[in-house]
Amino acid sequence: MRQGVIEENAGGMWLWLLQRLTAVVLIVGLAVHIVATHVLNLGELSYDNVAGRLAMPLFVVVDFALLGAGIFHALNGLRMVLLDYGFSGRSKTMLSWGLFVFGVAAFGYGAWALWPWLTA
Amino acid sequence: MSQKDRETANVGAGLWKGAGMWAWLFHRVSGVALALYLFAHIWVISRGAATGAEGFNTMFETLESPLFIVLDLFLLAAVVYHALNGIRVLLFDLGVAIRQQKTLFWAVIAISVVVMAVFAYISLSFIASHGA
Amino acid sequence: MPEATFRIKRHNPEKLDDQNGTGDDRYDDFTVPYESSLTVLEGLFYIQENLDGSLSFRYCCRAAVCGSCAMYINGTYRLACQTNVRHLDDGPITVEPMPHMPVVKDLVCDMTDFFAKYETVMPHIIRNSAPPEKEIIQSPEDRKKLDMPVDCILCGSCYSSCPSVWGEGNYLGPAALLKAYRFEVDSRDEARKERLPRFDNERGSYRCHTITNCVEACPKELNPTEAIQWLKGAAVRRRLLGRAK
Amino acid sequence: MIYHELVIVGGGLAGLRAAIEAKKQGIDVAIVSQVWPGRSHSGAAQGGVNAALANHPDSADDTWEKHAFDTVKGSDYLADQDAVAQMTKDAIPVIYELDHAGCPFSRFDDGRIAQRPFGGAGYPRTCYGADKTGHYMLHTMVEQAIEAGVPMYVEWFVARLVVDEGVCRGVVAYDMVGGTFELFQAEAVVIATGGAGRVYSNSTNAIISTGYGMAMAYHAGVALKDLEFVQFHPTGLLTTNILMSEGARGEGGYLLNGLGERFMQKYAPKAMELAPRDITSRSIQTEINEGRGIDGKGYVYLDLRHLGAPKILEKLPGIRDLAIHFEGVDPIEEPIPIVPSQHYSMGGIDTDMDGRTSMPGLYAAGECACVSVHGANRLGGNSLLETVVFGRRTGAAAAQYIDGLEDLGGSAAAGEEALADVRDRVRNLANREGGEDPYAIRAAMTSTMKEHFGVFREASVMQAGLDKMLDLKVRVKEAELRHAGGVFNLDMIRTFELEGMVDVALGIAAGALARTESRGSHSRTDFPDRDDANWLKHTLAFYQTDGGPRLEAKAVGLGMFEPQERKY
Ligand SMILES: Cc1cc2nc3c(=O)[nH]c(=O)nc-3n(C[C@H](O)[C@H](O)[C@H](O)COP(=O)(O)OP(=O)(O)OC[C@H]3O[C@@H](n4cnc5c(N)ncnc54)[C@H](O)[C@@H]3O)c2cc1C
Ligand code: HEM
Ligand code: SF4
Ligand code: F3S
Ligand code: FES
Repeated sequence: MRQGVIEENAGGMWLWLLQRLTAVVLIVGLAVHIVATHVLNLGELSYDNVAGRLAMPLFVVVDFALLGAGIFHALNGLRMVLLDYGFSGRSKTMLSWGLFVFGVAAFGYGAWALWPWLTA
Repeated sequence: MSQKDRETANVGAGLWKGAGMWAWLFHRVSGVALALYLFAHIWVISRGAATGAEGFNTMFETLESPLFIVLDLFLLAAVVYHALNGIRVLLFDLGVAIRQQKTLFWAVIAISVVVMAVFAYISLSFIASHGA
Repeated sequence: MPEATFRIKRHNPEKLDDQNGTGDDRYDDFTVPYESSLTVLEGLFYIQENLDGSLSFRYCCRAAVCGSCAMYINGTYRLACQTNVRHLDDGPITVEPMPHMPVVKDLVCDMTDFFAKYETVMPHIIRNSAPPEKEIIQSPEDRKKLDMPVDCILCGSCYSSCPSVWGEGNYLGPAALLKAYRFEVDSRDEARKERLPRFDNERGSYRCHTITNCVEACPKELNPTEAIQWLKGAAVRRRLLGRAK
Repeated sequence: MIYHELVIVGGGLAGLRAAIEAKKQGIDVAIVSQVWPGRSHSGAAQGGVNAALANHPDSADDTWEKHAFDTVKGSDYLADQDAVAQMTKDAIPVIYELDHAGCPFSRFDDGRIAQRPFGGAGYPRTCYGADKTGHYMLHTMVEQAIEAGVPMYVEWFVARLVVDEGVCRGVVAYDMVGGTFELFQAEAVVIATGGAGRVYSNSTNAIISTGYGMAMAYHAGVALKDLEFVQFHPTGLLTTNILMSEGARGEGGYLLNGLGERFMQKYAPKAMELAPRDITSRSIQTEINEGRGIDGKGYVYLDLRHLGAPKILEKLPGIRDLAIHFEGVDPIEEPIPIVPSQHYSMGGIDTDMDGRTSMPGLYAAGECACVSVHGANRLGGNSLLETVVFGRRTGAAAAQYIDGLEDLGGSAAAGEEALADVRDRVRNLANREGGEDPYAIRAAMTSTMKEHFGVFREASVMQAGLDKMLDLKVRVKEAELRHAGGVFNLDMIRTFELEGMVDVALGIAAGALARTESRGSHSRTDFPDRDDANWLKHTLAFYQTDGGPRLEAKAVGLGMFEPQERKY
């Protein structure tokens, strides 16, 4: 195979490893999230209940972790899917950067949305 | 493969006999669905946040309508399957049980079905008690 | 005398330019009589000798060690020489080239990419120190680690079965990665940085989604998935934990 | 036209080793092979490769001289002793070299290369990798050739040599995938095309072991040596003749007749099942002929059951798989039905110790060559050794020859002529209407060789066989090609091969009929004794367009060991 192909695709270990690590975070985090939302009767879904929960330190940590891990896992997951269908060279670079920028923006937006609850 | 090669290549429908293909396909589809949902979720929640308490509660009302509860169930199915199969994949990553992949796949399906049945029961009784 | 019907997928590259441009693709039925036992390869020879001299297929050892005759028989990867028609279901025996591979002619696939990728992973031992006067000592336990990967006959079944290969022309595929593994686990191999980048990249081990079609397909019952996962782990151990190997 | 300084025909162990050596010497060398080199017949070798490493506890005082003695004795004194000495001496570094190249030999507990006993050897000196030694060695060698950067023309069938005024200057080959004939110009050519087992219908050899490479040299006027010596392996599977390695007996397997006796007691009381192949095959054949086969039929049992499952699974996993897949018998539970089967061609292209033939620029190595290190009977484990030892020497000698040439390039005219000749041949084959069916000829030839030139030979039977072969030679000239298409044309390749096979088979037949003695694998019921006074000499066969070959004699290289009676 062309040497170029190898160089162009160097690394990958970090993304692979992070996909696994975020999966573990997600599975733990989602468990807490779902149990808290639907099983433990913290009450019906309502502004007050949610607000109260969101302000608890445990949930702050869980929610931020879920947000970050979820965004990474989802976007890197999408990238994995797309890479299987012929993204290479320039299109691959653009895809990676596009997703990165989108991810940062989504995290910022999500964090901005979570922020008021902390201070509320 | 060139376009011409692709046309002449043999398709090999028999490959779908293996559980691995389905496990992967479902994982992929559920993963992409979840990814799209996640961003919808972030957007909805934060919009709710932006509109304050009142808007938030109207949003919850919509979300508690039967339509959304059924959609929720699909979402949950995706999460449950993706998570369980994710664990299956993580086991392979550790070199564990690769030869048992078929058994594990059916275990994933079985557990997903059980979990879904429980949730479906809860949700349907929720719909029933709240009326449509 | 019992008979077997062979339903063979045909393709003729010299007819690619005809009106329909498909290379005269079709299935041909042949009836092959036999005495007590008949392998698919023997059946193909019977057809080539007696019924249709234009039939093309690969062969060599006829003893399941050379990897020439991997084909798609009744929807399963098999070595034609190792497959006895008595062990197949009744009804016609469908013989097709390996799926998702370019076809040269009839049952012969184009293996160019397959071998090019195999060569990419530096499929040879790498030593940095001077060799000893006699053999390099290797314990039976260390030798045991080679048992699985050295049995690969490079037949291409796994490669043809892997969806990651179908989608992405540059993915090394299970066979090449299994080869990389074969040398990486060899206690005599001293590669540190040389081979690592060849498989530890986004067209290498990380393109594998543990679909395990390769494990199901391998006629030698090898486990490329295990090898690939080991390689991913090896990269982590080396890059992150600084292990020499 | 394609140019390389050195063209190696054949990518088996011998061809690969020669190519690597020439490359090391800075020669522009390329391999041209009918199959991807890693698919060559060498990969089918199971049992192992001999070298006096003295790793086995029972072989601490083994030396290359003892290895040489066993080889010469095994050859029934027909081997050239200087060549044997060279091979057994080189064996040791060659095995270490293979180990350093990564060949996955099995190991003893102390981490050294494991060795097992083999037929006809005084010491356990056969190095092995489970029962897949050839596969391991072949892949190691392919890997070395790839690393060395040897270009390989894969799936190119070489159809003939280019000879310019008595000097070999290249080959004409059929590009199977491209569908055309091309001319390779070269300064020298090495033929490494393997054995000719497929001239027999009951062969353990790969389907491509047709001896066509031998025939190419033969047709170009180079002599074939000692063709009459054909090895019959004692243990081929009953229905397919697929080999059950000698390693199975090396690990302790028994041979049982219909009465349940270990009949080797009668024939080789000391060596028992580990007598040399010729003796063991004759013993089995005698049991069968005298009605003591299993149920009185034409086979006996190879019994491994007493070895136990763990040993079979560890040491003979490949044998077990083959028996299960091809005979439907699991050796852990049942004895394996076996028959003696054609296995190896001791004879071949007449070469010296450096692979040189009588034609300048033409070299040969491996099973297609006859150096001769196997004489009248090859010991198991010596032919893998031969391929690497003489492959290396041949590559070096060819490189040296090329270095010594004054003006490179050769004449294009001879090449174009050869190319045109091959194209004519194809056209003639294709245009013939109502000609002979090549596959009927092939079937008649292989069964004639099996019936008339088998384990036991006798004048009247052989004469009848020779007559049939002469008739087939006439018929093959009338063979008709039914398919003249370009790409991957098996019909054409197999018909080409057939023309060569008939001539090689005729060489075997003529040599066997002429040699009025019994020696090694050549066992005549009408001349049961070895006759050193008249026959301690090689047979050289020269091709003649019509009829059988012209035979000549060549002296045997003696010196180290005096001929003595062979007893085991
Ligand atoms: C079943 C079996 C088991 C054996 N086990 C042992 C053993 O345990 N120990 C041992 O020492 N020996 C063993 N032998 C013998 C040994 O394997 C062979 O003698 C040896 O491998 C021959 O190697 P080679 O390189 O000469 O030829 P091969 O490996 O036969 O290679 C021939 C090459 O020539 C090419 N070729 C042929 N014709 C053409 C053409 N016309 N054009 C282009 N290319 C061509 C082929 O593609 C191939 O690459 C065994 C043999 C058999 C049959
Ligand atoms: C709940 C716990 C989860 C676990 C254990 C998990 C696990 C995994 C694993 C191991 C992979 C890699 C699969 C591969 O390499 O082929 C993966 C892929 C993926 N995941 Fe998750 N995941 C989880 C949740 C999520 C969530 C919440 C999303 C979406 C927001 C998501 C989206 C994806 C996507 C898009 C892929 C790529 C799919 C593919 O390559 O085919 N996952 N997941
Ligand atoms: S791993 Fe198995 S399927 Fe793949 S090439 Fe090797 S032998 Fe064939
Ligand atoms: S089928 Fe392909 S994706 Fe991986 S597990 Fe096998 S290489
Ligand atoms: S012909 Fe060699 S594997 Fe089938």
